[in-house]
Amino acid sequence: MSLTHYLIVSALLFSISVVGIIINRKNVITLLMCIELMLLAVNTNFIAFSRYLNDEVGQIFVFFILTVAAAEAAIGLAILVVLFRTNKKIDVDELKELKG
Amino acid sequence: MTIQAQLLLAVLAPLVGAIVAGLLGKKLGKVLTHRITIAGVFISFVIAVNWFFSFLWGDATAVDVTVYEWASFGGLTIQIGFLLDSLTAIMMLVVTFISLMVHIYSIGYMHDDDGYQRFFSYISLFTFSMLMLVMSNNFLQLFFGWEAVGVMSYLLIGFWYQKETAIFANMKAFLVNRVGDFGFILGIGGIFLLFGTLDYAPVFKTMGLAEELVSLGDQQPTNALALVGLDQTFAVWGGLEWSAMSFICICLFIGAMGKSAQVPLHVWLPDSMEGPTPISALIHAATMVTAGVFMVARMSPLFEFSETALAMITVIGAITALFMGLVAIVQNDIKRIIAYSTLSQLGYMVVALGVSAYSAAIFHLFTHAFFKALLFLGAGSVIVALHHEQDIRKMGGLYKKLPITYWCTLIGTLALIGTPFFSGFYSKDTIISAVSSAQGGFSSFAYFAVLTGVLVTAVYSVRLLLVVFHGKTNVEPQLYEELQESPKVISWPLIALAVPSLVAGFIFTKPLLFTTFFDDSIRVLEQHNVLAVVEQHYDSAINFALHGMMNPVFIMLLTGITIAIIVYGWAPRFITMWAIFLKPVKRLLEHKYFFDELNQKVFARGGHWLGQVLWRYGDKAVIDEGIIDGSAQTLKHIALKVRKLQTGYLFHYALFMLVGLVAFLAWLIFRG
Amino acid sequence: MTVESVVFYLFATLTLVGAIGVITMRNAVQAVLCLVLTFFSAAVLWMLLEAEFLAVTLVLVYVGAVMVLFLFVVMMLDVDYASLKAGYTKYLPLGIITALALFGGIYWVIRSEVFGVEQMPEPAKHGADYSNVTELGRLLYTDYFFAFEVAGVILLVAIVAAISLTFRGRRDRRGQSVPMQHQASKEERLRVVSMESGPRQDGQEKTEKKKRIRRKKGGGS
Amino acid sequence: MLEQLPVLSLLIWLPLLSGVLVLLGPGDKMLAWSQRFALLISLIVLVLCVWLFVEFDRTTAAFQFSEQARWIPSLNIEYKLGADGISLPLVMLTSLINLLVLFGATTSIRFRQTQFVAAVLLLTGAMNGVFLAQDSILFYVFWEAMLIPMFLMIGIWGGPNRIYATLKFFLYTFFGSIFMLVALIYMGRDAGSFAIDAMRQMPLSATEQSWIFWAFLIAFAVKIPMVPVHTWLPDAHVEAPTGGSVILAAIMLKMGGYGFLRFSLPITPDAAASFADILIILSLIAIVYIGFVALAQKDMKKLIAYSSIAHMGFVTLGSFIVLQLLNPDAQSMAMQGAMVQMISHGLISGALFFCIGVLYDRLHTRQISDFGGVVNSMPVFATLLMLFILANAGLPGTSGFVGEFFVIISSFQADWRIALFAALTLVLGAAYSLWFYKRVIFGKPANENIARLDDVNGREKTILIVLAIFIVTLGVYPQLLISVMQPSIEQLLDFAGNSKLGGG
Repeated sequence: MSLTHYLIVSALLFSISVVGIIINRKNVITLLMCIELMLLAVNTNFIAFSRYLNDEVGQIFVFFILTVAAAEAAIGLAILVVLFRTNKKIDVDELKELKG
Repeated sequence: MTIQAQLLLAVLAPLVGAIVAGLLGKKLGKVLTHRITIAGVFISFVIAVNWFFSFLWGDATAVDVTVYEWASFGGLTIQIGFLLDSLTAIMMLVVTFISLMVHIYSIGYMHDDDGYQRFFSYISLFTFSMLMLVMSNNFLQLFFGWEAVGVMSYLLIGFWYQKETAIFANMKAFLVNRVGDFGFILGIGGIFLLFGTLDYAPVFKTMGLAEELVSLGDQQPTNALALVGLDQTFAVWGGLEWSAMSFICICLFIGAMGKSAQVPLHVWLPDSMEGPTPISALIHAATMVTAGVFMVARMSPLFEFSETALAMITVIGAITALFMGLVAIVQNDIKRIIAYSTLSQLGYMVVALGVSAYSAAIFHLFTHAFFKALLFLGAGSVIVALHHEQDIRKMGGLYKKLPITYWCTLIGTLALIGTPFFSGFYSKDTIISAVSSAQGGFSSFAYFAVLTGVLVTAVYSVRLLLVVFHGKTNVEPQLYEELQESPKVISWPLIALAVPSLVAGFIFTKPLLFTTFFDDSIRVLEQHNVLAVVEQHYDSAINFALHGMMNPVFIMLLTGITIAIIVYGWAPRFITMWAIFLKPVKRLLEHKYFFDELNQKVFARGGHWLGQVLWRYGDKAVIDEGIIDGSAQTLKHIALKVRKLQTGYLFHYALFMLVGLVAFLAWLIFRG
Repeated sequence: MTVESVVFYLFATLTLVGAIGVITMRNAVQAVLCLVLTFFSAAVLWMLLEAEFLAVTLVLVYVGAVMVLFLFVVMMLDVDYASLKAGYTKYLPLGIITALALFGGIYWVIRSEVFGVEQMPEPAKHGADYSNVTELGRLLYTDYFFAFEVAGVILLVAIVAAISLTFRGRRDRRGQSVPMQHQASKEERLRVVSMESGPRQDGQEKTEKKKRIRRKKGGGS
Repeated sequence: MLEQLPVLSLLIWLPLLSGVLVLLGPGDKMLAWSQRFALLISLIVLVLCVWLFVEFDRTTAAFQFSEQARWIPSLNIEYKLGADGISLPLVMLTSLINLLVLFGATTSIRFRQTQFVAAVLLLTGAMNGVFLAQDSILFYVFWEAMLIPMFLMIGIWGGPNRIYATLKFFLYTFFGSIFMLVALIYMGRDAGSFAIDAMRQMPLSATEQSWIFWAFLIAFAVKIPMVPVHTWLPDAHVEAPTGGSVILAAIMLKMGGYGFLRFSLPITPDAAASFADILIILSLIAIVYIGFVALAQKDMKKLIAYSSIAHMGFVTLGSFIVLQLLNPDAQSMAMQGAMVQMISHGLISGALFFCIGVLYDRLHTRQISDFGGVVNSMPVFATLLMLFILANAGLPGTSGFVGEFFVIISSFQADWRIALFAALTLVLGAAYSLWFYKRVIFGKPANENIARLDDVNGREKTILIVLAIFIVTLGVYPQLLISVMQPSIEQLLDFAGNSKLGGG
């Protein structure tokens, strides 16, 4: 299986998550999940390259991306919970207090 | 006492008097103040007399003395110093004598005025600045005296600062003088360009060289200049080249016109009659107005080498002499009549300068100072007697009441119109005969103007005499009863001035005009020397006067007198008929050829309007609103627009990020 | 068709289907489960790429912890997802266009001419003695040790942030706030009341007072 | 005994530190003491200046009393001070004017007196710093430091819409000086040191020179002010308190002129020569255009502000006509003219603003139409104002004439038309000055409170008389000042003369 195959899979994954973000305007959880998908796509890319370049540094990088992703997810959900607690619904449309 | 100390004393005595009167006046009281100031002027008068007669009879030679270094940089030093030669001596004599008379006269005239001390400090300060002007040995000090004299006339005209017309007149006088000084400073700039120095000595030395080239090497004046290295020309636009020498002389003459009130710049002299009469006598008759004539005579070596300048001087002098005299005929204010007569006499002097008869001009200045001051002071004593009444239509038949004033004014008038044996005759006749034999530009027109001028002078001066002193009085009866001669302190100066008006001409014609008296200060080229022609048929004062009775001038004089006597003496109803017949001319003369309206509308209001326009549109609209506040406003608009981008919706930001990503990717691909 | 390619295609499709499922599922729980499926299939792909340690970590740690967290949050907040999902078809066309543009761009970059088999031959498989974990460990604890520490700190920050955002303190605690006590001021604690003190007239005043006290005592019992 | 003391640093830091002291000190409670203390300090500064003037060696053009210390060695910026013929007179002018302002401010400032006094002291120190700094960054620091106290002075004690005026003033000057900073850094980097001398010696190509020249021009043109960028001055003057307005007119306008002489001419001679025509035309516009605009003013301070723009037009004309003259005497005359004009304008416009302050303190209005016939109730004031107004119009015998005379005479050498337009100032200057004087002073008292005006009191009289003495002595004997400046001006002339392009 050539490198292109793997890259195509991750590219597809990435595009799907982009569609997900654009389609889903209201639900924060779906947004977070799409971000997770994006990170997954990126990681696949890294690992594919590290395999075909025969250099494990790519995998190290994936390692760090995972930690960051986990941290990000945690904080995202925490915000979500606080959001829910304050105004009982997490409808992104109403969120414009930070308007310029 | 060395010469330098003497000259310093002559100049500083009036200054010290002025400062003492000015600062401590109130404490010293009236009597002490005028004593100090008169003492100061008397000292300079004594020195002046001593130097004048030492030049006249003695063997005194020109003295050039520096007092101190004013400014020095690199090769050039400008210093303050005195040049004492025949021209300065005669001018010092005139200035100090007239100033002394006026000082004594104003004790009486200004007696009950609260600004007494201030007045005395001003006139002695004026004497100081006039002496600085006359005795200076470089252009800077000449310009200093020039402006200082202008300021003093400004202060003195506006002496009664509560009179609305006075404070308008003094500003007008100063501004018109400043227009003259504008030309004068350009002239000085030119001299600095040509000669590289501001002192008279090197300038006159170079011009002396050029003159020798003309007289001995019989070169033409223009290439004599070239040999001496003064032939630069100034490029006016369009390839028109002006020779530097005529440009400078014309600029200097513009300065003289401002000061000696020649036609375009004469408007301030009649208005300066708003000031007290003594100063009209001192400043606007004898001294300040003659500064211009003195300066041209002093610069004679320069003027000799510029035909255009001399022609211009003759024309302007002639116009002033004739047309200003005409205006005097229709004036009704006693002082304005004498003012216009001064204007026309100044015209005579300038014509004399135009035809290079510089010494004749100075001689006329010398005699004119005496009889004009006499006329003014006479008018002053009439005004004081009638409690500040200046309109001649409210006077008449005063000769019985004011005998001394009448007789002195009569002598003055006779001298003014040039009756033989009087001083006026000698100086005016020399000028007229000099003009008749001159060939320079416009000399024929000048001769005509000068000749008819004699008739016009005769008409208005005899009119003044008749209307004020003879005929039935239209003074209020009870005022007429208690009319009595003015006090001695006023009448003594009148008599003291009447004597020289009578005899000055007779005594001084020969020694001043036809000897080498002026040779050290006034240089005249051979082909311009008209006075030599006049000198041939002059042997002694008496038969010059007798001979004078035959020539056309005397005829003009007689006709003038008869016209005046007919019109104003016997047949007053004749005036009404004359008035209808010459309606337009009369209106033109009454409006003084509309000079005043022109100045007021075009220059004063025009300047103000231009200022308004420039300020409102130039400064305010363009720079202030347009560029500064304008840029501030546009900045604000941009900021408002950008603010709208921050919508606050999450997905908008996400969208922007994605679009950015795609754009970046595209750029990467196409670039790559 | 080697075994490897079969496995690759199988699990690649599984990943994509799962991804599509994530974004299209109506119900949030089903979406999260699809995400879990995607992660599992991705892990298998990683196995194919001989990144065994990471694949296992992905499944164990990432899926185990983060996905469970998602599930937990989704179930805790009883949000009516139906309304959220309502208008999602409105932006579908725009979404697809952007995705296609993005994919087109990326595909053009990674197309087979560039990364195909000829250009990037697949290196030989590692021998049995090769252990991915030891290799990773060696690298991690030598060259990238500092980065490793920083990663730890990031996680710590994440924990602190999450707690400070959501934890509101136990309801029933009885703690004292010493600073508040220090700031108590005189006005709060002391109330000065002005009583009217009349002058002592003659006896009548005293009797009046006695009567009042008596009445009060009587009333008091 | 003064030799050992670092006199120049004293001149700068003594007022600065005492300003800070007064600021942090007792405040309004011990008002009289802080005012007396400030007066003492500025008196000491003036005495130091006089000592400098006496000790100044009039033969060499080198920097005297110079001091050097390390400041930021890593960027090779030193704390370098030095006084020469060009900066010494300006420093003396600063100390004299500030002493008078402090002396006058005790009565005219009603609230926060101590802070005003502190601001004036800070200003003195900063301005002395600008004139004495020989290192360009030090110069720039003082140049910006000087803005702050003036900004506060106009902002706090100013007139009705002082905020607009002071903001405009600050932004204008600041905008200009940023370009200068860029130029200084550019040159500092190349020359290896920020000393002005080093910058003068370093070779610069024609394009570099023109860029640097334009950068300096913008900074100094705003300060002078030259015509297109002058509109901040009238607003700043109208709104500034008397003391602030005097300092602004008397000293701060000279910074621009000093900058031209210290930076533009020596460092970028070829660019200056090629752009001289534009600057001459701008100065002529300043003289004639602003002359007319001054004629149309109704507010006294605006009129004097416009008249000072016209006078400063002579400074720029004098310093740039030099590049078009051949005869060395005319060149030094033009430059001397520019320098003397700066000093004399400082004295005259300072005095005029004091006079307007005197009137403002009594009637609290600056509109000319509200006045008339002031001479009847204030004769002494009228005479003093007469002297200043005539000096403003350039009466010979006062210092106002000396500068204008030299510039007009020497500019005649370059082209008679330049002299013609420059000489127009005689007429215009006299016109607006005397018309102002006539409307305010002469005539009958306009209304009864003018009739009841009381004449100048002791404090005001001393200030005006001191200024009058200086104006007359400079007019009667300018050699006093010229001898100090002559060597440095000759040196400056041959710096500006040798071009930097042909292996300069």
